[in-house]
Amino acid sequence: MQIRISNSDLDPYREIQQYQAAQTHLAGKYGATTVFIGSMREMNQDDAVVKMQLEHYQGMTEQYLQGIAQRAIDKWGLLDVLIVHRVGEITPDDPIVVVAVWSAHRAAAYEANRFLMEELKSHAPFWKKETLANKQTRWVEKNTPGYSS
Amino acid sequence: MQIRISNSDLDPYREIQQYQAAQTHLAGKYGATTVFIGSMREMNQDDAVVKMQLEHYQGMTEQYLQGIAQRAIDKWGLLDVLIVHRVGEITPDDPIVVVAVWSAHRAAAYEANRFLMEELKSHAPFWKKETLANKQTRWVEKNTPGYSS
Amino acid sequence: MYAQFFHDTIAKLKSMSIKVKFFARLREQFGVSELSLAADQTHTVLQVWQHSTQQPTLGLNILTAVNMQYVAADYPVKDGDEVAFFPPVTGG
Amino acid sequence: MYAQFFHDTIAKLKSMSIKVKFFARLREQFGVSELSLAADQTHTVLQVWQHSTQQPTLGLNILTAVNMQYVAADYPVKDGDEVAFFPPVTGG
Repeated sequence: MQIRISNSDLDPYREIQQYQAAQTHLAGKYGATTVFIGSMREMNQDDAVVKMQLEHYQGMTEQYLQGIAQRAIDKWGLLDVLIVHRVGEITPDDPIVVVAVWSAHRAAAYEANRFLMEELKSHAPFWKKETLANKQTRWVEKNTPGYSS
Repeated sequence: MQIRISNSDLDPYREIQQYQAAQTHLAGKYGATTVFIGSMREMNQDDAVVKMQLEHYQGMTEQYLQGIAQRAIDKWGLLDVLIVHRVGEITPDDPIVVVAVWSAHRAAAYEANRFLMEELKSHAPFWKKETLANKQTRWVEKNTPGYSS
Repeated sequence: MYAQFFHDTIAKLKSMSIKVKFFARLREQFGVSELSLAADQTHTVLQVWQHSTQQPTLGLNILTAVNMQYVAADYPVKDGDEVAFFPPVTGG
Repeated sequence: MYAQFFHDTIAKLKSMSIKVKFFARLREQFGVSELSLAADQTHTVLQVWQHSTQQPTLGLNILTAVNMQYVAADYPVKDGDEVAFFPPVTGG
């Protein structure tokens, strides 16, 4: 398991490849890998957003993410979990978060990945401050729903 | 949308990166990317498997996958879908399938990805023939369940 | 007139048979991946199966497609169609 | 005996205060990201909030943590604890 907070540009696919290559225990064991990548959109709530500042509570964030990763591993018998989250200043199209799950079978990989993202979005102490095209700044204080009705 | 059947080694993360980089319409529009990668395991039904032959019904496979990709795009308003499936001879740890979905929000990306994999597994005309460690060969004729109970 | 006659004849020749395909275990079992049947012998997918395999019944787990679309065993087959038989699929 | 005395004294000095943290909008609103409170003034998270912000009530959407674990406003705070206040989280 790896939890990482990155203050610089993320290359999500390379993160996963490099992590996986180093986990020799995985070879031949995993039948399913699920990945979620969250990226910055150029529009939010109908406004053009030019940049975003991502803040986090250092220490609590890592501890929280480790806790949910361990819960997911235990609950679904996962083989491995990688979570990388960006902080600092980003611009549209930049990746914000990567969650990757390795499992023997796909049901666990799908369910665990979604669980991790919902927990992360609901409880991990990160905050986003947007700068709009008109130079105004605002704190984002709600997320889009994780489950469609 | 791209549907591709590959007769040679797959590098799933590079497939996604290259495809995404070429889709300029995506930039700044997608908030969520979900990826499923199916890989060959070294064990199946308690037997050690040394290699596997993947066969498909050329033409029908592509047509079927295009159909489900279009259904998913329409149903969830997806921005893009990539499906790459391996055929030919593979060995444990080799990737078999990559499904990537780009969407504005995560609920659609998760649900559509899982829908695509369940449809692919249930109906896309691919077949697997395993060669066991003891040299015996056998056709795989059932899949593991896609939804855990 | 003459051109029309040739056009019709070629179209007829091209479509005077049904292409039958077997995949995976069935291909191995029957020792053939593809064969042609005269179109006049067959009216449904089941009949294509019977004529091409000499087996009276179609196993319940055998899947059937006409022109690359899944169909049921009583689906009507016409000149030029491609009919495929295969075991449960196991991709992904 | 002497060593024990020093040990206790150092432990006491190290933990004679409560560390209070504010994040995001709250950090901007109060103009401070971190401050220390004397431990004897405070018994619950709500009291830490009252003493450090001079506001009587804690907004319903404000989240509270002690030692990096989410807790409720009536959670007891002790010497050396780190208490954090922050708005709804929006990661991912």
